[in-house]
Amino acid sequence: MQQLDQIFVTLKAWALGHVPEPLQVPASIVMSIAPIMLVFPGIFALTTVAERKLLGRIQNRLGPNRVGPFGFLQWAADGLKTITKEDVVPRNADKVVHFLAPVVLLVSALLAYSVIPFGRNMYAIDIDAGILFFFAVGAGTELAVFMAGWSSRNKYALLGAMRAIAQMISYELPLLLAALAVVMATGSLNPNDMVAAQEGGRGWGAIVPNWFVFTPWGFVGCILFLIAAAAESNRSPFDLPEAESEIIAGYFVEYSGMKFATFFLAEYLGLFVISSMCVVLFLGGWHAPFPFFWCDWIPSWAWFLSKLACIVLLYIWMRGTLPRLRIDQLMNFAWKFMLPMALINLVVVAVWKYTRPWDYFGAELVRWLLCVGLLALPYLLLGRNLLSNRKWGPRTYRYAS
Amino acid sequence: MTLETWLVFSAALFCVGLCGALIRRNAIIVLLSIELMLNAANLNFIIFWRYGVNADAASGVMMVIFSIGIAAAEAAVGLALVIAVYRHFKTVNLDRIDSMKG
Amino acid sequence: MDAPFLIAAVLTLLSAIAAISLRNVVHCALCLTLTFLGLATLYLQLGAQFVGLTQIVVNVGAVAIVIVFAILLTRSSDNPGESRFNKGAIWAGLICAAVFATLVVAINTSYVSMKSGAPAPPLTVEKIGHELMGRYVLPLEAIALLLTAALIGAVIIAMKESNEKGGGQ
Amino acid sequence: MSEATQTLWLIPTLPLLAAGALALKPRDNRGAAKALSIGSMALALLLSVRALLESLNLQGDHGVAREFFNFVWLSFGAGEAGVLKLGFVLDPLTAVMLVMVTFVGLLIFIFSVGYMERDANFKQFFCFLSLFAAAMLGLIVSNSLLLLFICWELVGVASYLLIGFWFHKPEAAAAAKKAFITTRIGDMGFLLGMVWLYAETGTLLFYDGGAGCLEQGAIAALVAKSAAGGIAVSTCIALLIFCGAAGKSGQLPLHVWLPDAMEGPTPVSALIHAATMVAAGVFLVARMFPVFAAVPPGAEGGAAALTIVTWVGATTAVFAALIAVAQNDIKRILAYSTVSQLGYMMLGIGVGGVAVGMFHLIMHAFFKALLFLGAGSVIHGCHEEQDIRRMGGIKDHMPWTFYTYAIGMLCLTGLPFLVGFVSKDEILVSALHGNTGSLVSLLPFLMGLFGAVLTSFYMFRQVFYAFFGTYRGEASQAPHESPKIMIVPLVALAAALVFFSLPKVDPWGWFSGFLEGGHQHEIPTGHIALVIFLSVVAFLVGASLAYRLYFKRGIGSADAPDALEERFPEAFATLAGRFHVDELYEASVIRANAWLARMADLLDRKVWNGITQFVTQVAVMFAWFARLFDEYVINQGFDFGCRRVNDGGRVATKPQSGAIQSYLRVIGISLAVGVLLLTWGCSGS
Repeated sequence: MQQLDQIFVTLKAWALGHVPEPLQVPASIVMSIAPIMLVFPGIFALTTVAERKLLGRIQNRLGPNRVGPFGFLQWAADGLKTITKEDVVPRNADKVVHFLAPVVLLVSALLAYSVIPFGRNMYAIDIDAGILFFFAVGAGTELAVFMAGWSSRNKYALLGAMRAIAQMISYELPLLLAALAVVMATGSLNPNDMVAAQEGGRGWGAIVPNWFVFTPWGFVGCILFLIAAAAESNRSPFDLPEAESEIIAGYFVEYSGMKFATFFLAEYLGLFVISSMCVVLFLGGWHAPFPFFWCDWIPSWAWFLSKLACIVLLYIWMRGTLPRLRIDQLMNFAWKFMLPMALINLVVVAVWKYTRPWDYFGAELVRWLLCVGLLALPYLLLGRNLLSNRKWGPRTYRYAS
Repeated sequence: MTLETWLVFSAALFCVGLCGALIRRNAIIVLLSIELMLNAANLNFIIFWRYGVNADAASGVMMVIFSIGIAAAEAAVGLALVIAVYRHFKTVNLDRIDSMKG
Repeated sequence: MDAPFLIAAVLTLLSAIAAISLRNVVHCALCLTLTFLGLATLYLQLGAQFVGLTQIVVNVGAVAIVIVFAILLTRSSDNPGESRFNKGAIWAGLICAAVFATLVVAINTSYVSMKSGAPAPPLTVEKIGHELMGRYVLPLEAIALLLTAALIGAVIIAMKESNEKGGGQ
Repeated sequence: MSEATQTLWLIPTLPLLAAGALALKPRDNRGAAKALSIGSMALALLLSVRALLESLNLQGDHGVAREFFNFVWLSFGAGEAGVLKLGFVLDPLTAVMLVMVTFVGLLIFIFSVGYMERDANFKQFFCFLSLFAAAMLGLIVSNSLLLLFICWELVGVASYLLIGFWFHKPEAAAAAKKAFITTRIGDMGFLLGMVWLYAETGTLLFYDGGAGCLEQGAIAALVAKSAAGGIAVSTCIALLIFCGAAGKSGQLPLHVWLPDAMEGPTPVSALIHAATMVAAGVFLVARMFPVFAAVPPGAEGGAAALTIVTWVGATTAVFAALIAVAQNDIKRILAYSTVSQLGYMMLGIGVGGVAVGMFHLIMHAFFKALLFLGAGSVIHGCHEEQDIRRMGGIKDHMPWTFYTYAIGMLCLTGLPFLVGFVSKDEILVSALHGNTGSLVSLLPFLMGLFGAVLTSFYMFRQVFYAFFGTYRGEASQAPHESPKIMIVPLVALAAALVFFSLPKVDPWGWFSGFLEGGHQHEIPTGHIALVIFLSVVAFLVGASLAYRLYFKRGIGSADAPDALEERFPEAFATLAGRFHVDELYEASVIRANAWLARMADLLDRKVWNGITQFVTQVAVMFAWFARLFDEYVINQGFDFGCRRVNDGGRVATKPQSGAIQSYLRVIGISLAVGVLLLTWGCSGS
């Protein structure tokens, strides 16, 4: 089983052995990057088809069913089509920025993968401040969105870009704070340390894994993280920036052909990487869920990918189920619910850590009850506040006028 | 890599920022140039931490961390001021914003 | 002088010069972002990993966006027929050159540059955290206060007049 | 000194306090006004009666009983000569005046409560009345000419306020002014006489244990000196003081204010004309009688001052009576009657001494107050109608008023054996007795007799007009009897008069004995009988004439001409026009005054103005030079300095361009320079 688990690491070491000494560093870099750049676009291709099929199922229709068996080769057809399409650039567009925008988006999405541990000993770089790197790279996304929206010289594009930036900035705070809870719990910014901290299990026969999602704060943090991640990657129900029915696909309205495909790809890569981060932070990374023997037979990267697949399917499910939010609901939700909850979650983490040394009988139960109470009460209050029926005045449009 | 090279580089960056603050009409660009100068100063802190006599002390890094925080605050307030000025004067052209002239 | 430094330094300087000289203000802001990125790589080269990443998060993720927003809010003031440089631009350039020259002279004659200590040991995030919570806890609190004040102040300054019109988010 | 003398000052003080308290009360405080003023007056009456009894007690064998109480008012120098003393005196004159004034005054106060019931300024009226009473009482009790003068002027002020009480009527305001100014002319003489007296005697106290100005030493000193023209100083002073008395008492040249003063409320008329103010002049003459009567040793004939008083009095008596014949206003008739009776009083003092004049004064006060109050009642009952032609037949409507009025009228006309007959008779007797045989010296007596005829005539005329016949006013507004509070004073006064007229009482005998200290004039019985006969004849003549003219014939309508007017239209017009004295004054005094004013104006304009103009021109010239200096030296210099400072400021503001980048440039330069200096400094060391 060990061989299967470490097959990619072994392969890389073996391949490096055949490379001349001076080229070993660049070769190592290439060999770390290349699988990421191959595997995840592949997953993207599969996901597009899967999403369309699933949405079709949810909406009681068939979805793509012409290319390949049950339409499963649809991705190839789409890819070929976009590559061969004409690249239309508006005459007034800022050509350079217009070109750079999808590139920057793609690069920043890809860069984020470098700190994710996909399996035991499987990571591109191991830096101290991995989480910080992850978010720093994510900052490029907003810039890219702005570049796309601004350079198109299109009203809808700019509107969409502004919406997207406002939304991203708003949801970046709960996202960061939710991640910070894990940072506080593990005392490290390194994703590898976080994964390591979630090894093993608890309870009778260690049946409950030590994943952070199975703690009060972790559960709340995970939910917050998933919601914020959906907003960050402009997924439904937070897809206002590219609302087709309102602003005809938002900031990439003026993109066509391969550039449009690049945007599409970058968006999905962003979704994958942020879901991967969620797996790392809350779902035990590449660890197997149960201490059963057969679980060790399955390689760690397989566990990771299956967890990732679960989250992606969850997002697809959400997209098929939930309607789009209004912009004021979106903002209120971010600032009046997500942010306070995330901050309270940090306090709960502190309480959780502080009460760890308790070892009298029933201490664990008290600890749980305390933390659940500390989270449930604000949840009820904030939720009630958010749902309270308030009158909305006529809106004034400041940016679009 | 010597200390002088780094210092000359940061001095050059600083002077570019200074130049921008001196020659441009747009208040936002001036603010942007000031950011540049601040970053040049930050770079100097890091350089001296790295090549300094007492490298063990983390004071240079600390200073930069605080400096970045302050720079962020400065940018926010500065740009808010620019927006307020724009609302008042209907321009961000610094040559026209001279009502404090003697 | 090694290649990464050269590449990053040249990129940084060139983008900085572009940031202050381009006509299009949005381009200037984007070039500034590039400068920030270049500076971040230089910090990384200098071994200040945390600072470099913070630089990206704060300056690229926040300051650049704020600047862009400000540009868009003051967009209509652009006057295409007007020079982007002000009246004393030549004098200003000379002054900048003089400042640069004096700085270079000062650097080269300074005795500080004659000696150089040992390269600093790598600074872990943990150590920075301990320093921040230990020796530097007071400045940290002060910074927190400053940021809060700046946040409120910026909102108030920018919202002041829009309040009369009914206000927005 | 008796206690009554020591507390004499309380009598004027009580009404004064009432007046002061009323002045501070709220405007609509009628109860307090009534209670305070009437109460203070009643207390004053009680004190006065006590003083009279005290004075009677003191009456001894040696002449007139007199007590005085002096005090230092202010001191302006060293020793006895450097102090000014005021004082109070209690003698028979004071005592009878006090009782008369307080009694009549009290009744008038009570009458006023009813008469002024509807007036908005009720409280104010009583305040003024109290002030008037206080001043009058102060005048009576004072032992100093100065204090007397102060009160005299206060009386003037109070009468001004009261006559002009209905100041919203222009006539009332004018009458008040007229009264005040006319009496002021007389007061001028009074003041001069007082100052002269002080200069001669060094004191103004009447009685001061031998040092007073009315006592033997002072009188002797006064008669010993003679002023220009060989007239004794005493005579001059007496005549000057008589000016004041004539002004107050409405003697001939200065009588014009008195009829006009009828514009005031009727109780005021009663108070001023009957009891008090007009009596003040007579009282003054009586008080100063020793000065008037002083005769220089070796001079032949009587006292010159008294002779003038006699003539003035007699002339006034006839003159005013003539005017009264032709008046139609019920109050105006009474007013001229008063002037006429005052002439009698002066005549009495002039020929018969203090007792004769004062007796008529006191009696006149009673019946004239009764008449005025009766007239007030009539006016009140006839709805503020004052014209007798529009009355008539009201004796049936107002019986109480009529009968009391009749008693007063009969006293005034001198129905034999009523008290008015006695007092007038005494004056005529004295006048007849005083003649020296010549026709001229007999003239005052004859004038007095003629006046009596006229008095009888005009009073009967008035009564026939007003009370008999048929009512000639508007039929819808029949007259009505006045309220009880107005009737009671009438009845009281009438009762007093009837009491005095009882044969057993013999007021004259008692009065003359009391006032003169037992010293009686010896008058031949033949004179007395003649005068009584003539008086009765005079009364009958006047009454029968009036009866024939006004009662027998009856009066047709309100607008029908007077019976006399039909016969002697021109003479009647002259009389109705009051001998055109007012017009005469208008033509002479006022015209002269206006001419003088014009001359003064011319003097001002031409002479003084010229001088002032010259001085002004000089000043303007200096100012012009100063202006030149200011403008060309100081101003320009200052402007120059300012301009230089301004220029400096402009230069200094040049760098302050407002463009921040220019400041930034300076900072850049200084940075470069600073770094260079630092570098050189370091390398140099």
